[in-house]
Amino acid sequence: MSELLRSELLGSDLSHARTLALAGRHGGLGAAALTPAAPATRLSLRAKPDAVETLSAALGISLPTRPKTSASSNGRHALWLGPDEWLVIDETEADLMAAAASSNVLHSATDVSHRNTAILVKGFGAEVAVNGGCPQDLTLAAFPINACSRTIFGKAEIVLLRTADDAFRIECWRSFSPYVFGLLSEAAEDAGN
Amino acid sequence: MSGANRIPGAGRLTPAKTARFFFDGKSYAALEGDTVASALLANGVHLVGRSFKYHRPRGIVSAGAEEPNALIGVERDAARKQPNVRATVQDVFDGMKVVSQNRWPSLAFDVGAVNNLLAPFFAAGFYYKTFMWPKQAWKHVYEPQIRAAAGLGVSPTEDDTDHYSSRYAHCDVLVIGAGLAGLSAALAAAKTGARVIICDEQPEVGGALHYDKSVTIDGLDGFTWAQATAANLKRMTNVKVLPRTTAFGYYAQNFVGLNERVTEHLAKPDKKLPRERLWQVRAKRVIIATGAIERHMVFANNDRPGIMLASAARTFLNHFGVTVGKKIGVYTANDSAYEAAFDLKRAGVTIAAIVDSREKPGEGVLAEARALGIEVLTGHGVVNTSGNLRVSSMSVARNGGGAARSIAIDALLMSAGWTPSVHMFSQSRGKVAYDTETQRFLPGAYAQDCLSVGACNGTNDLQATIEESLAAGELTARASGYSASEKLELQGHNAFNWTGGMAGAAEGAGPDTTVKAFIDFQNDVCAKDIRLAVREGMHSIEHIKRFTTNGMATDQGKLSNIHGLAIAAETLGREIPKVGLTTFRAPYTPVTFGTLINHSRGELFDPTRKTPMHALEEAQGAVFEDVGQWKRAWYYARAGEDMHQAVNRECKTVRDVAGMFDASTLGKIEVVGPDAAQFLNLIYTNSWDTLKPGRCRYGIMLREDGFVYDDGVVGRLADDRFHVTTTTGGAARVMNHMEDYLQTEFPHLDVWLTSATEQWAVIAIQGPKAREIIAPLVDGIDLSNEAFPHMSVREGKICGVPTRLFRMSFTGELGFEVNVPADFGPAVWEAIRAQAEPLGACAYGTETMHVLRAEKGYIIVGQDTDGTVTPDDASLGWAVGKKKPDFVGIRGLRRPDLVADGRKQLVGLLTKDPKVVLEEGAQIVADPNQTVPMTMIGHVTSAYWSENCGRSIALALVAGGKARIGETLYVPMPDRTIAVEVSDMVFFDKEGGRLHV
Amino acid sequence: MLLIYCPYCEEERSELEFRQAGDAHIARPRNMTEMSDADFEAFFFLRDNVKGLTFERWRHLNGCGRFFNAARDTVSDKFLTTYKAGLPRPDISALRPAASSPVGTAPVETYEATEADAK
Amino acid sequence: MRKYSVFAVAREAMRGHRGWEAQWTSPEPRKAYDVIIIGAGGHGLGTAYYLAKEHGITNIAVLEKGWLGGGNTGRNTTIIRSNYLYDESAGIYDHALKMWDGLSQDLNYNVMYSARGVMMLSHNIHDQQVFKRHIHANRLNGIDNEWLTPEQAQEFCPPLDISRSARYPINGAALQRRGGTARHDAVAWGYARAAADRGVHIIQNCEVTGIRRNPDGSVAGVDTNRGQINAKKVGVVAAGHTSVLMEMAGVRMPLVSYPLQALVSEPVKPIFPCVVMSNTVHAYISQSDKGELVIGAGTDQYSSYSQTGGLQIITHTLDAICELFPIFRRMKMMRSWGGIVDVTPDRSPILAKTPVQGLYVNCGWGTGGFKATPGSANVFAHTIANDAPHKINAPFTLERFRSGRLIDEAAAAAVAH
Ligand SMILES: Cc1cc2nc3c(=O)[nH]c(=O)nc-3n(C[C@H](O)[C@H](O)[C@H](O)COP(=O)(O)OP(=O)(O)OC[C@H]3O[C@@H](n4cnc5c(N)ncnc54)[C@H](O)[C@@H]3O)c2cc1C
Ligand SMILES: NC(=O)c1ccc[n+]([C@@H]2O[C@H](COP(=O)([O-])OP(=O)(O)OC[C@H]3O[C@@H](n4cnc5c(N)ncnc54)[C@H](O)[C@@H]3O)[C@@H](O)[C@H]2O)c1
Ligand SMILES: Cc1cc2nc3c(=O)[nH]c(=O)nc-3n(C[C@H](O)[C@H](O)[C@H](O)COP(=O)(O)O)c2cc1C
Ligand SMILES: [Zn+2]
Repeated sequence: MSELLRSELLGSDLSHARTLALAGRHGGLGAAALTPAAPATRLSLRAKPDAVETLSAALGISLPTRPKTSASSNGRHALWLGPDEWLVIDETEADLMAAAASSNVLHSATDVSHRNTAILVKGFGAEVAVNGGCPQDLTLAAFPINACSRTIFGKAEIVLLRTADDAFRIECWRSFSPYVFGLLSEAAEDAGN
Repeated sequence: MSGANRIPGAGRLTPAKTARFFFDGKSYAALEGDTVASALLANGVHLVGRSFKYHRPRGIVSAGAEEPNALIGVERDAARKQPNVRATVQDVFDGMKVVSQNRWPSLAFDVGAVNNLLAPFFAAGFYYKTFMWPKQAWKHVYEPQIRAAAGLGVSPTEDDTDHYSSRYAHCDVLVIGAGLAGLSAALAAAKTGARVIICDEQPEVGGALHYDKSVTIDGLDGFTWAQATAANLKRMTNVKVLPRTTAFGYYAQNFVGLNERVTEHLAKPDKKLPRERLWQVRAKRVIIATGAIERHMVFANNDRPGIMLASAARTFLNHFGVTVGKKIGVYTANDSAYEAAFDLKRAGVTIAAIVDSREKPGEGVLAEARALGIEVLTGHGVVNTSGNLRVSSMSVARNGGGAARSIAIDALLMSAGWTPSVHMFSQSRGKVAYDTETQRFLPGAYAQDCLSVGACNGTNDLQATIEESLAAGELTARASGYSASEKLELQGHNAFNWTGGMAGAAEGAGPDTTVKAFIDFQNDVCAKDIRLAVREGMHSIEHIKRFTTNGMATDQGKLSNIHGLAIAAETLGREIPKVGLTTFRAPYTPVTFGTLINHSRGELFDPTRKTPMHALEEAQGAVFEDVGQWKRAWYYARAGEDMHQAVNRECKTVRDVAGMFDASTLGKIEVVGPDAAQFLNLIYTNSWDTLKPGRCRYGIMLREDGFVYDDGVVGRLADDRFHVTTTTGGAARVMNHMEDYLQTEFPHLDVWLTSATEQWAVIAIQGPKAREIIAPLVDGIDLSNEAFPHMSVREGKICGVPTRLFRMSFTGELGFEVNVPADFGPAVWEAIRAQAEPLGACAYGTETMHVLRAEKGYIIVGQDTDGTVTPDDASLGWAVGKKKPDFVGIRGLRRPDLVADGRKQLVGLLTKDPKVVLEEGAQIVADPNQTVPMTMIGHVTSAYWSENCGRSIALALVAGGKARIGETLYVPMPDRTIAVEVSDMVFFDKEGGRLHV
Repeated sequence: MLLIYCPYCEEERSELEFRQAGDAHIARPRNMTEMSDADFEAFFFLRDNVKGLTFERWRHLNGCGRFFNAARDTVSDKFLTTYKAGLPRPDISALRPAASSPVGTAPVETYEATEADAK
Repeated sequence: MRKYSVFAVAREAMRGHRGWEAQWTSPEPRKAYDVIIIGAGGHGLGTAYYLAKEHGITNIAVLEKGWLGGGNTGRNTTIIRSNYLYDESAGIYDHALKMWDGLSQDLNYNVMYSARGVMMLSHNIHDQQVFKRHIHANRLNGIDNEWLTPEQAQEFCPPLDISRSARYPINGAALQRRGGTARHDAVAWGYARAAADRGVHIIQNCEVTGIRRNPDGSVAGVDTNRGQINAKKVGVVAAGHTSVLMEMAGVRMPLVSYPLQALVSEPVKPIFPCVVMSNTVHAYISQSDKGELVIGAGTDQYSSYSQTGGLQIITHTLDAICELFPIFRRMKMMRSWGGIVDVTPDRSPILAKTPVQGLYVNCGWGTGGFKATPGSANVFAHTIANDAPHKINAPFTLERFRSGRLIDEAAAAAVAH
């Protein structure tokens, strides 16, 4: 850590002193470029069907109830992970915990903003790059834009969200991110071939 | 001229595009597109290797993947040496270095060939019958000798510098094989819009059209049609055409492994390209169009260089423009070999004679032979050959005996017919059926969604092949919901339809037990060996295979299995289908380990999990240890310190001042919901109802069988929210265990689990000055002992970031565990460090943590317990709620053996000599004077030098241990016996006062 | 590598996303503490280990996270059906696929075949 | 039986090997036998052999549904060792190991037992603690097992990568020098020949489809696809199929059958001198006398009777192997296959009487019973002959799952094979 940062640390508010897991990383080639995503707030949200509507209202985004689907609006995404489970991501770093709490219905919300980190994959080879480690069928017909799924990537778990024809957001746990990034880089480099 | 045997105008290679390569150091010319085999043959080189057992000179038998003989080494550089390459499938590239194998000192003069003279001794299975006396000689003489003779090529001895890649792919139709059948099927499927992948192991599509020049499709020359069709397919966005790609394994539910060779044929591959690529394809339907493999004839000395399959000679001529000899004989039981003779004859090569074991070959081929002036000897056999390093003559005799006539030749083509390639079908668990009329195994009952078409399905007729394949393509596409707008039609024509064929020993292989009529060239298995196996009682084809090693070489019996089976059937007097086939297994052809593992090497072999503070710790001198996938700071070595000194210093510092420790790897599970406490009541032995929000408790978790599974501190944040911690190694396991019970046994509970392990960076500050260190940084939490007693949890801020602050201790000191959102971990670590260091505190690692907790008698699940320890055994009985009606493990705990007397219990051990540190894992006995085997009553689970106690300390599991406190026991080591006294488990601050300051 | 239909994700996914979790329909007794040693043994250790149709549990671990049940043939490794946890055993008689044989000839018994057929 | 020797081979070499007699015959089954052994694997054939040799019982049939030796005996990676932790395990495996050393002579069949050493790699502190525990326990039980430093490990096995930069660096190894391999087929064949020579009937292609009981519940015999065969005593030695057979007698077993895969590389000249196992990365490897690298790993995750498994098991095994031995990345896989192994909850075998009088079971060897073949067969024969266990197999009961007196090597060490 630089001396500059050190001295800054002695002041007591460190709320901006984040160390990002993939800081400074870049990878991929023309076929698929990799970029670490900016920090975001994230919620692991659990609830029964009868709470979905109220929670949706509280979060300002309608929680999807079909497998493999997601909803997005204004930088906020709700990803269906399981029949009672969503990953809610807010790219503006809004306070999702508070929003969920305001619903006053039975649910479980856990802040996982720092547990996860994300990698953005973009390029004509994005699909092939992700298929370098992910066994799912990622063709557009099977995995359309906004489709999402928790799945496996090599030896790590990821959550995959397709954001465009040629773009994916890959969420993974912090400590797995160098591995995911590394494997994705190799796969991306081969994706154009 | 790239080789004297190149025939001008023949073949499809471009004469101007030349390359040079080296074979055993000698330089040869080749053309681009040549295989090593075709290039050597072009230069008149037939001798390319030595056989496994007898070291017989061997040449090139085939022109494809089935090659048993022509195995070579290819060396790119010191690190990239490839043994056992089939010369028939390896392209030549400029500057390539090729070496022959299994010979010394040279290919032409090989000392090992003496084995050929000793061959009578080396009958199948001879080693089972000898080398038993004297007993010691096996280990010291015989086995080393046998081993030295083993193997063909030489393993690389340096790390491979090439890289490999992998891809998962999905399609509606996977077509394996791109001959006429595969291409037709792919075309029909592709036209419907279905997603199609078609692969072929060869560099270009076409299959049999490589050699069969008589074929025309829609008026186009067959090979030209194939290339045009492939080009056509490549242009379609729904199709992937993969040449040089072998389908090697057919697994459950249409999961097929493909091995694409990307750069192996290139002189200077682009470094960015992988050498090979693994495709893992999940197909809705599979079309198997793998063709057929020609069989050799089994007769005496049929293994000399220059003796090869007829279709191979035809491929060398028609595709590579190479003639395999100047005066060529043909020995066949099948019409197709005639066409090889015709093509060669038309190219100006002398055909010495066609020897046909049948009395009545096809009329068409006979007529053509007559027209071309080729002598045909029907009802004859080749009964022997001569020629040392290359065949020089064949002896021909009428079937049933008679005088043999010797005919001079320099190559001999053979064909016993065609074996449909049912490998993939059979790997799919389909059952083959024997077609008695054509004496072939064909696809019978299907087990998966696949179809066989063309030669591999036993379809001989060209037009029938086309129609069957087109139909299959359409049918399989339709199964995925695609349909054709118009019906595809193709018109094929060829010169002859092939008939005939035989399996087993031909005339001339005879019943004689000394004749070497080879079935399996690579493993030197002869017809006589099969017969011997049967004589020795091996009546199952599986026994015969294993006894003779027939079909067990790198070609996996592509040529030999059917012959072996036929000879076995004949010897046994049973029909072929009654004897049965051996099992087809993956891979179809050998696959490089590098391809199979592709990216999984080095950093990508397994995720390396590092905590948020890893880099800082590394900079502070931390040495790391592996715990599961995690790297944990083990100890922090300062200049001049060894591990021991560092740990002693850390231990002292924590107890005298304070220390900081990265505890981020501990598993964390957030348990949320109104029934959270009730759920934990069921999962843990403890009771949770009484735990107030803001307080923590140490909990133990059992498996249903009553043994300790995991432990950790659980903090209650609110009525409906718990922060559960688990061991580092147990995190994933415990989460799964809890989910399992929640979802399937207690689904009525309103509670949810979320893994929060990585949400939090955890910094433990332990020691008398812990409070002083963090106090200036913490906001909104009263840290006083009264307001925030031992085993409490508060939420607030530290350094302006949110924290879950635990007051707890795994050291026996006043302690806090600061949880902050992971990305803030490094900054907070540094901030705490800035407070801690001036006070004399230091960072400590897992080793110090282990020592300190052992001083306090705190256990580590997995070290002081294994999967056989109950809470009582571990002195944790207090944590088992006695009044609870149920919890996981409640019944298991009550089984007779778990409550029996004399169980191993965890106790402390004090060595009589305080300086002696026991070894973890050392065994304990009561009576040190016993002879081996000794009665062991326990073992040391933890042992350390305790700088704080000024002596060694240890924990141990000892039978009836608690009742032995004060007793002297013994730890026998190889060089001495260590006397120990059994003690309780707490060695430091027995009253525990330091926790509560 | 098996292909498994997750009744929650309503899609077939690769075995790599799943973990097998032992036999299905072995409910944990409510009266645990009253069980005899023999009953506990039967509950915890004894298994049918069926050659043929088996009912088993899987977890879509790296997917929706749900545990569910499956009816699978342990000889062919084919799934007959999968269904949500908590549902009773389905009637599988309707589910067995018939083997197809486009060629009319009798299959040959390789050892592998015998192995798979034997019951 | 005509004795095998170098002289016999030489004599036969002179006359085209025409004089060898069948190693075993294929008799028609009799109506009844004193003892029926179900399963002609190494354990079953060995049991018959020792019943005949040591207990004078020769009216025996070994019934085999396929071909003898075609079960796991014919498809295992042949690792032999005895450095187990618990006295009970050490007892039975070392009994076997002592018998391996002399088996060729006893059977007059070269089973190629090769004591080339089995080295188990330690990758972390936990491994080291577990291995040391084994090493000390083994020493006090009179079983060889020694700790090697990484350098010593590499000296013993030169291809080993001991660099600290490896993903899972090696911090030592446990070596049992008496451990090694044997030729799997020869073990089955040697026992078959020796048993047949003593009058045992080995009946192949004879599948047991039922177990018959007398009115008093005791065993009466078996039904087979070749008819009913009676016997007073029946021993089930059917490895992966134990549950299926025991169910015929109404006995539910604590077993699950899993596919276990293995593979061989193309043959190469000697490069790998010993057996190496790593539990942390899940793989093991040796080189056969013919030159192939013989490689294995853990089971597939689901129960199955199909003798096949998934590609991912193979790829994961090989990535572990290549991590330990990067020089092998250019080697090629030549064949892969699977077997069906029956696994008990405590990963230890069951060799015992059963609740049915006259019915005995030898099973649960899981992924590691080849090494026990002679010892297991020997004490199981004793158990059948005396209707009482030998003291070596006395702890390996069925009842232990009721009492909780498990012999859980896996729990103590997470080590198999
Ligand atoms: C891939 C693999 C690798 C292994 N590696 C090792 C290793 O390295 N070291 C080691 O020690 N062990 C290893 N093992 C385990 C070892 O192979 C077995 O534990 C051991 O061979 C079991 O021998 P067995 O004689 O009991 O069984 P088997 O050899 O399986 O014999 C049982 C026989 O019973 C027959 N049978 C079944 N049902 C019936 C019936 N109804 N009627 C008639 N007959 C029937 C079967 O056909 C079979 O022939 C491995 C196993 C596998 C599959
Ligand atoms: N004249 C006759 O009577 C007669 C009889 C039978 C066959 N034939 C000829 O045989 C051909 C039959 O066509 P076909 O398409 O059935 O067979 P084919 O031999 O032409 O094609 C099979 C293709 O499959 C490939 N292949 C095999 N196994 C593979 C694997 N595992 N992975 C990848 N590729 C693999 C081969 O390389 C080959 O290119 C026709 O061209 C015809 O001329 C002729
Ligand atoms: C130790 C060992 C070595 C083997 N070596 C070879 C070999 O060199 N070549 C070969 O084709 N198969 C080899 N096999 C595998 C067998 O061919 C066969 O696959 C195995 O016995 C399982 O039988 P199955 O495939 O018929 O089901 C070997 C098997 C074992 C157990
Ligand atoms: Zn799911």
